[in-house]
Amino acid sequence: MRVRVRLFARLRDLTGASELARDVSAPADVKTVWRDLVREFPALEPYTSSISGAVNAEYARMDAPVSDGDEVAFLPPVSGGGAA
Amino acid sequence: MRVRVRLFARLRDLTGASELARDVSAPADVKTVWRDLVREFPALEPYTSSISGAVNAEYARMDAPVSDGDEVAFLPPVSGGGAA
Amino acid sequence: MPKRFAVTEDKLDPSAIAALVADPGSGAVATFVGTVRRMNLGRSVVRLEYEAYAPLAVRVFERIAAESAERWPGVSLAIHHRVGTLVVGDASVAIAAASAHRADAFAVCRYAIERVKQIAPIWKREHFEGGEVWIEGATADPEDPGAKEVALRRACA
Amino acid sequence: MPKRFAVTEDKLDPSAIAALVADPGSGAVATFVGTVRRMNLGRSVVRLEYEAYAPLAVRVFERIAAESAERWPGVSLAIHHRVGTLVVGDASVAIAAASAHRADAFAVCRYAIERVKQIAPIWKREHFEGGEVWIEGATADPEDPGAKEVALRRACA
Repeated sequence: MRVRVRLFARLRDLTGASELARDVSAPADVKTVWRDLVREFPALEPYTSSISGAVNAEYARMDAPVSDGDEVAFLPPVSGGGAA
Repeated sequence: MRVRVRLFARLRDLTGASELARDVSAPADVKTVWRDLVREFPALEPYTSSISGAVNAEYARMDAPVSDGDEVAFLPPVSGGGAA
Repeated sequence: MPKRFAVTEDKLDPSAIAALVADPGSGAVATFVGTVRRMNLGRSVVRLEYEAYAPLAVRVFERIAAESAERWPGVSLAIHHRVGTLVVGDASVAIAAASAHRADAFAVCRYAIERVKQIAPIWKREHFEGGEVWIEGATADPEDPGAKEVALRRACA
Repeated sequence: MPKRFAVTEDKLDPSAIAALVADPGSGAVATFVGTVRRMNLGRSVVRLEYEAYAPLAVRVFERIAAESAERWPGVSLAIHHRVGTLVVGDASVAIAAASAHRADAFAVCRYAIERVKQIAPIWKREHFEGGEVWIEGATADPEDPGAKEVALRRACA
């Protein structure tokens, strides 16, 4: 099956892509997609313990199932809301 | 000596005056001015325990001295700042 | 340039008041606006008449800023209070506090509105459906440590 | 009529955001504006680039409103976050909370900014004199009870 991967902030910089289409073997969960990605981009490895995941623009646990056509997003630690 | 008395809110309604010029015998303090006023307007009496005083637009204790030409203000309990 | 502490008959402009305190060193601006509410203690409010002893009120606002600066150094504060006839939805008071950090901006803004209610020489007469009444809150005593304590507690200090 | 929860490239207008929440039943509106500060951790900030996962960010803002409504019923909330290039003094986030009573308006406003910082999928890249860096705060986990507890405590709840 095929998923759309979204990457933000430093994850985007490290991979050079904000969006990727990738094949993953079913059954897959968010963790599966991340592991495939780390294999492709080893520089992402240090983020394994600090990323959040989202499926179809909703937060999702790393063990949440992923289906064909899903948008799977990986979010580094957040820093919105102002300077102070 | 002569002082200018300022009255606000319900005190003004009860006396019908926002400003009065009154003679007080020296030496006088804020309390003296208030007592004279209560003698003239007995309806003010219930406020004796709840008013604040000011001399020349600065808060003053009831035993603060009053001099000729001073502006002596009496303030009922306050209610500024919005509804909530 | 309007003053940071004012009593005015004009409509309040919270953005303009916030602009009085914000500067390149501040990362946080907390603002409070008190407005005339339709219902008060079960009464249907038609309008409020606000009255102030204006020169003392402005000094009290300056005093509140000095008290805040002592507890929260570096926070800048503006307080504007409107007087005259206000209808439902009109702003009676607008307060802005700016700080490098949000905790201080919130604390000073909250402390200021509490102190305004405690010690500013301002009164409102409520005209409601069926009557009118002067609202009287607390006896104003700027030196009362108990009142100051209450304001600090409400500011979460 | 703008939406109560938004991510936008446009300049934020705190007054317009406050107007989204105020109604005749509210007597208190608390507003928070976060702005770009000149100095951060000793660095001289030139500009910030804000980036968001916008559809999720809007849902997170709605979630924060739902959390607030559970704890403080009847308070209405608006959250707007700007993205793109911001310079010193620009507002990055504006939050308004309206309530019948000021305590709830302050609490919800503070709770909301704390939660935005914890769980909104938004990032800033700081361009300072001499370099640039992605700022990374906490791992976003909306279900983390510890983070929620911190936000409630900071809201003085």
